[in-house]
Amino acid sequence: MSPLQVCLLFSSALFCIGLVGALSRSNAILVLLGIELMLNAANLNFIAFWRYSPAPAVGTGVLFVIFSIAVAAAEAAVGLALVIAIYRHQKNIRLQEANRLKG
Amino acid sequence: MSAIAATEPFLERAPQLLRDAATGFLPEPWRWLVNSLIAIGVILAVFGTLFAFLTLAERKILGRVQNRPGPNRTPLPFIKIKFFGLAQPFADGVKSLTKEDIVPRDADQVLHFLAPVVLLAFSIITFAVIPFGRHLVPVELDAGVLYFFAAGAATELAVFMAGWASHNKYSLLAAMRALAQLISYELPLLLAWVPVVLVAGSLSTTEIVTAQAGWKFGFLPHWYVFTPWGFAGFVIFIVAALAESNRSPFDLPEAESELIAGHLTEYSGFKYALFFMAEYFGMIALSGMAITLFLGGWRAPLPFLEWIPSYAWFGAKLIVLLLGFIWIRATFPRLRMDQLTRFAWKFLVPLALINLGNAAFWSLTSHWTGALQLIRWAVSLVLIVGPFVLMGRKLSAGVAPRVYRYAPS
Amino acid sequence: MKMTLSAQHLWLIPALPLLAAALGALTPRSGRTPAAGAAIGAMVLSFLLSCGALATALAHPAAHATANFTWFAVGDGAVRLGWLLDPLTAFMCVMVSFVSTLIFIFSLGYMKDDANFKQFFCFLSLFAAAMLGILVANSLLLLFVSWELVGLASYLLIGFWFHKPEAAAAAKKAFIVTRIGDLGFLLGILWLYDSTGSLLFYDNGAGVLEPTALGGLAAQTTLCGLALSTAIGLLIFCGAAGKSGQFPLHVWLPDAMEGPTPVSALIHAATMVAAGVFLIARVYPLMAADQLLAGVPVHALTVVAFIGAITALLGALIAVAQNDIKRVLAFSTVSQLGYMMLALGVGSWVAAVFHLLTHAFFKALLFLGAGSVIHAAHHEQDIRKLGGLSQPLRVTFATFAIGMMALAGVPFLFSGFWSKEAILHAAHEWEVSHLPLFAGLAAVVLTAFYMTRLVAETFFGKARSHAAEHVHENSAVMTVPLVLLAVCAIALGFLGTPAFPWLQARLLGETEVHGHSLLDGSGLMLGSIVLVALGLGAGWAVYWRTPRAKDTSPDPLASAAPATIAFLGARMKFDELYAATLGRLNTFLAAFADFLDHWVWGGAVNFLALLGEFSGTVNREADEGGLNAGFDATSEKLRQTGQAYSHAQTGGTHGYLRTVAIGFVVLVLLVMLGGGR
Amino acid sequence: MNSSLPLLSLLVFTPWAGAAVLALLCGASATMSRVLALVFSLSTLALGLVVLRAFDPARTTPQFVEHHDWITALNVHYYLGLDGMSLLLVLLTGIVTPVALLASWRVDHCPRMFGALFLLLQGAALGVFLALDFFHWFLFWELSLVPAYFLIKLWGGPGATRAAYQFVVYTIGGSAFMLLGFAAIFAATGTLDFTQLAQLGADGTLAQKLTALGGWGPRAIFLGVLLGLAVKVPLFPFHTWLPPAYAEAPTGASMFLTGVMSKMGVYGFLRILWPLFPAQLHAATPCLLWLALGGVVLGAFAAMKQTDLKRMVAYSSINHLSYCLLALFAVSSATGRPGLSSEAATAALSGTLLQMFNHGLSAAALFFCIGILESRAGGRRGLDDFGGVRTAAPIFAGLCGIAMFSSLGLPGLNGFVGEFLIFRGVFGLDPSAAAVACLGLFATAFFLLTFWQRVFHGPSRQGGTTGEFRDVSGVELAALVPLVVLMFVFGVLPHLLTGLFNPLITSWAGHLVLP
Amino acid sequence: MNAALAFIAVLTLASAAVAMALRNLIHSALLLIASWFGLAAFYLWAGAEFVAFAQVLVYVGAISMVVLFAVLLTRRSRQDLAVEPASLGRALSALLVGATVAVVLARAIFATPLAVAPTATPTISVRQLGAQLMGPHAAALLVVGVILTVALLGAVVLAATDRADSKENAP
Repeated sequence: MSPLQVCLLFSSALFCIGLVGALSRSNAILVLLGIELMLNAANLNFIAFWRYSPAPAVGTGVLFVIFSIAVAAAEAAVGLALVIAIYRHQKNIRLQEANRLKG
Repeated sequence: MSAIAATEPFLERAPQLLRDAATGFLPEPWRWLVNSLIAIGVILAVFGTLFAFLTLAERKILGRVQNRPGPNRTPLPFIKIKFFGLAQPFADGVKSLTKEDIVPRDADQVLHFLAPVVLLAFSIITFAVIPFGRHLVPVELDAGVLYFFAAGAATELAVFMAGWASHNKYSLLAAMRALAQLISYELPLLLAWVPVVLVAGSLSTTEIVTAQAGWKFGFLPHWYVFTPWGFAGFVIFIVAALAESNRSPFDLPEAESELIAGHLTEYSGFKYALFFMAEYFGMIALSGMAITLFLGGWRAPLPFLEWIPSYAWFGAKLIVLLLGFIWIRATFPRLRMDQLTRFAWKFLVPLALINLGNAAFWSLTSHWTGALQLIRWAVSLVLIVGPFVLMGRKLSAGVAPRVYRYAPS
Repeated sequence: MKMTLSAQHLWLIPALPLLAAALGALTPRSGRTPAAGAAIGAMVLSFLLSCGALATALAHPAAHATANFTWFAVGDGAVRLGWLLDPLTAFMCVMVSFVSTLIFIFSLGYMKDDANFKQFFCFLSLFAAAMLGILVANSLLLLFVSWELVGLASYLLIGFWFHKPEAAAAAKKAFIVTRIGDLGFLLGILWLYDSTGSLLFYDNGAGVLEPTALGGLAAQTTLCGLALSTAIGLLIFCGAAGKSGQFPLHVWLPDAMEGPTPVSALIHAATMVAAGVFLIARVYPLMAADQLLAGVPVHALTVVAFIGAITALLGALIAVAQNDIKRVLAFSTVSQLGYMMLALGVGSWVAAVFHLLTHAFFKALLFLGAGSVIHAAHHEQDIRKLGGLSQPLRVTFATFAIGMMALAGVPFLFSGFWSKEAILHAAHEWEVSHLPLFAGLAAVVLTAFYMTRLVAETFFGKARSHAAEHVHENSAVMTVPLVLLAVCAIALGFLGTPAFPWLQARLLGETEVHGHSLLDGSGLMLGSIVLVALGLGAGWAVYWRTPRAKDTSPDPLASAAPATIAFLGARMKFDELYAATLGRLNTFLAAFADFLDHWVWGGAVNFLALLGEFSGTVNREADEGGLNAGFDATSEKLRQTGQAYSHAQTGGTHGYLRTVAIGFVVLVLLVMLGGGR
Repeated sequence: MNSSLPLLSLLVFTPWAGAAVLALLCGASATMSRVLALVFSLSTLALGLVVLRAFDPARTTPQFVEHHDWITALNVHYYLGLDGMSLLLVLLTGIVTPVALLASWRVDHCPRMFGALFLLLQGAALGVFLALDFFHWFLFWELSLVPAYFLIKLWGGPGATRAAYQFVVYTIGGSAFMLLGFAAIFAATGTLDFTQLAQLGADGTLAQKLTALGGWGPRAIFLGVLLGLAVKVPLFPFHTWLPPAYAEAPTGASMFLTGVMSKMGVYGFLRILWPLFPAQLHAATPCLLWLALGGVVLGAFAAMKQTDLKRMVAYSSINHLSYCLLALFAVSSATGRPGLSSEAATAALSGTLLQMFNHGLSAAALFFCIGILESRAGGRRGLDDFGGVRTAAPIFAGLCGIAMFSSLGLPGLNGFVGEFLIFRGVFGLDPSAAAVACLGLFATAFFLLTFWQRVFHGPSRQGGTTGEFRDVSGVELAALVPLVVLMFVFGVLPHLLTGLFNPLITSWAGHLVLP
Repeated sequence: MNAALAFIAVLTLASAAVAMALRNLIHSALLLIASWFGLAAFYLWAGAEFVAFAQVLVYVGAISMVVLFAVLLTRRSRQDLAVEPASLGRALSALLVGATVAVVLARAIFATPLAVAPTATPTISVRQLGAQLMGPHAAALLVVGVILTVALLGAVVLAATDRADSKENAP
């Protein structure tokens, strides 16, 4: 098992934890956090591949993660604002109750 | 740490010489470890002492400003001589160590314990990248400035933990306020130093200090504070730093008259002392960063004063800044919550952004000489003074100068 | 110090007053002194420069010194302008600038109470500058430009008291009537330009007044068998007739009296009306180019001569029946201008210019004198209400009398006599017809008669109104120019007596003066002296001997022949005639154009619009009733299907997330099992 | 080009960017939106001057060319270019638009949208002047109608709705025929590129190819394009939309309509109709010449009859623009005539271009003056509503007088040079037409002086207005003074303008032979 | 070295897993922060110094604050924070899905021949990064800037109260 595979396993474990959290919890914030975790797992993959890439000086993986972090920040801000908006509407943030958009 | 040329004055080399004398005999990996430990130890010792006397200085100065003597009765141990209350810090320390540690029953025990520890830990690790002297940088990081502020960002967490864990509405309110304030002022704080990085072309603290070497006309040092954008950045930085370290006039989270003692309400004894210490450490670290970024770091202000060792200059500047902090605390009244956030979002952030553009202009025009140099200064000044005046007018619109009915004007 | 001015620097002469005008326009209303000072100073400088130009011109009287330059390029060609210096230009410049200077100074006193004092001087400067521009131009185009500016300035000045509706109307009338002449002028310019390719008068052999071009113009025949040069000359004469108030277009001149008196003086003496005569004198070679042709219907100059003769007689006749002091003078100007045109027409342009110069001085003198009277008599202009002014207004009276005698042609001492004699002499020698001569002689009698009437009614007898009783002599600012002009009105005549025709010789480009005895042609001279005496005597008999008693008492002539005098007093009803014909035509055309727009074209458009609207209505009915039904059914089906599918949308986030995860798994499995690489 | 910046695209799209900014700035204060609109409209002048500096008048081909493939399937290119004529009109737009915006400073009803629409209009006009491919030329051409429509309808006077409808429907109706014509041209030639088409038109191949569509092909297509352009100019008798539209539009829009938009039509004549259909135009000129004369003479006489000042100036616009067409038709009618005076042709064409520019300045100024009168008199603008204004407002009277005399063609002001050149050229090509057109000159003088006399002279006619009549304010001065100064400048130094297009005119005149 | 990696991984995964399982929201959030620290540590381990600091700055400094704020703003009482346990069915299905994904991923990782020789920790200086960012990736940088701005505005608009009469400057 090469170190890269260790890293990848680490990342997929993190991803799955995030996924399970997002799927099982009903609290919107926790769901969001689960998604953040999944995103982090992806970042982790980038860094791992960069770490073992033949030409790390180019730094593509690192750059990707930087952008990804920026986007994650945006996502978190908007997501939590949405949560607050939902809370204002239905006085709780249980996601299974926020289904008014259904067809 | 780089090799040190033997040509430098002895005083400049003294710390390294001392350390090498002590650890020179150790084999390589051990030597590194021991050296690091020594550095940590020295930093803790020096700044711990500084903290102690800073509390005293603050109390004395506040006292004098408020026309009362301040602490003056604590005798030195064993010899019983009262020397300006110089022993007060030690007395305080002994008291806080021996006091009973009270944890509320409903409190979140773990967090209640963790909060001061986390706070202190993060306050202390920020010291790692500050260049205290020409060769005195604990860790030379490529992204030193970033590290500093990343570590500093974590302190907010501790405040929240404290407020939350106490299970007390005042504490929680304080924590919320602290969070709002810290988030608000994090932005101008960061934006204030970005121009420096832009102009210096580096995130490394040592390189930033290096970039400020030299003198114009033989006496005006090339510190960034002596440029229009640098001055503006410095002022914004200091204001934001005041807010970040919860100091007056931004001390809303621990506003006694409103929130008892804010997130510290349920803390006593040693944990309280840790909080106290962490706050002062934070203040010292931010001042040190301000010095590094804007005030030329450890550099001497005048060419003929260069013989004084660099760490002494750093120390001098640090003390001046800290005394300034105390002075501000003694002078300004506390802001209201809405004023606080409005000031940050509607004034400091735009100003800092404009200042960033200003710095970009500055670095784009670095080749201008002669009369163009004057134009460059003028444009840069206008770029920052204009928005300052305009936004300031907007900010203070509708707020007339206060008239005191019974006071002679 | 020898003062000279070469053609290159000739532009300074009009430029200085123009600058003064610009300054005047830009100073605030309160800047009376600077504006007036600038205007007068510029005029004095212009006068000095003109004297320098005269010195240069007299040194080489035969030369046409030019300075030509390109104004702007058009395509690969260019529009060229230039300055011209010859004795004609130089004499005219001296005259215009001198008279203008005096009139400006007079205005200081006359206009001192006016609120728009500053503006007045600004306009005056513009007026003088434009006139000087006409004089120094070596290009018909430049001349035309200045010509139009003269028109503008006269418009502004005649309408200077614009709050009076009469003044505003008079200004407009002056502009429009001269504009009619100018259109002919413009066509003449265009024609000339098109046929010669140049508008420069003298251009080293390529100018339009030089033999090459003239020969070509005279050789071509155009409309109605006219020579090309005749046609162009007549068109140009249209412009001259408009500006100089010649017969059909003279109607604006008397109305121009609505302006302040200095303006009248300027228009009638130095600037505006002189421009027409000057123009014909300037393009005289062109006008005369057809003289040698036989078999053409008419020569250009013949037309000029007859028009001039008609105008001379007409003006004199009408002047007899006018009661406004300024109107009398105005019609006398019309008459005198007729003389000048007559002179031009009969071939003696030199005599015309001589009369133009002398007339300028004594007419300026008369107008300023009239102005002095009016100013003293509190703006009373009706001679029936004046009277008895010779005592209180001694200086004015004396100078006015000199002017009157010069105009009437009192022999030997006065300049008017000599110049008029020269004209009559030339008319006598004209071979085509003697009718102009007789018209001129008749006008001589009439002139002497109405001028005597004017002086007698104004200055003698009793004061016949309250305004005329309390008069005081005006200040030196107004009297000194009068005295200076009076001196000139006498002295100038001696430059051109038949015995010593210095002026004529210089104008013709000769350096030697060939005088001949006064006795040559003395018969004619004697005859005209007798005629003058007759006129004076008649005037004395009718108006002087028995002065008018009251302002309402009837005019002796009017009681003798009421219908005639009334007809003359109404200016022979020219205004009414024009209003009934041209004015009505104009109104009709306007109404016609409006009608076309409103009903014919507009109606057509509206009809089309109605048509469109109707077809739209039809279309809509067809659509809604027929075509839409099928579409509606289809859409309903589509909507139902969509509704059915929309139930897959649960709205629960978890469900979506789960679907995504399962989809992901399926995808990965597909890739792996399908051996995706 | 020495500059790699797409200057022409910037010219066209900066006003549109400004319009977008204004449209998006919902909360902008009135003053701010006015200032913003002004600043963006000034961009044209600034960029125009930049272009002017780099412009090489000696070259007759388009300069600063931007040529990119756009819709390859249709052989449509994004093709911008600028020659002397376009530059002249760009500068005119750059001058008139800011002035018109300044003149609209007092527009209180939603100044933000007003500014945005105005900038939209400006960009479209610039696009028309710079586009060299029919495809987007036509887009700009039609796009200019939309903002103009709204400007007239929303900010106009009481009859604005009807006037705006008439304006748009009439113009679009004309354009539809033009579009059909170009569709046929495209079908025949496969290109919409003006320069290529002009090439084809010059050597006669265009006419040949169009004949393939049927014997009536070239003539019908020519008539279609002619109709589209004639409505826009407008050519007599397609002008009936113009007086109500100009009269009902808000002052600033009137200024732009007459100052810039009417030039679009003349520009179209010169850029499209004449180069593409030299033979057809030549054949049609006997008739067209009379129509242009009708515009000159009847336009002026109709103006005499108007009592609404704005309608009066609108008719004078018809008169002035008909001079341009008169010159063009005279040149076209003389094409191929033996012994043709090329000097006369160049003079006529130069006069046309100068007249376009000068009329833009003076008509805009006159409309503005009438706008001022209207605003002072509370919306009244009848000939009899005023009197003695000069007493109360001497500065205004002076500036308005200069504008009026410029419009009347007084030498020393800008109007004269163009008219003189036109008359000089037309006389050389067709003397009788010039003689008849002189009537127009006379009538123009007559009605303008009547206007001046009734409004500015005499005693105060309108009870009390004169006493309160304010002289020009600072903003109004800022709008009027540049125009007036330019009138003097271009009246005395016309070579500043002619220098830009002389070689171009020479090359046009060099092609005056029929294929 | 691998020991360090293992340590970091275990710490990160453990805190993440516990965070996802805990009932107390605040504890969950704080534990997640711990796991973010773990990730930063991993980045440091991998040599991506800048990313590590950025991770701390953004996640710990900003996102965590926002999360905590959101938590505090969306509760009505302290008891609210103890969210009810996930319903058994959903928890089971979540675990099932998660496990499937994990298996598939692990399968994919092991199936892929990733023969990478262990190399020394690479370094990349901030200057190099900056050159890359402002050079080839400048467009992306601009886009990210726009995204952040829009997100900021969007968040403000979403979270702002509709109350119009909120007086800022009460006397």
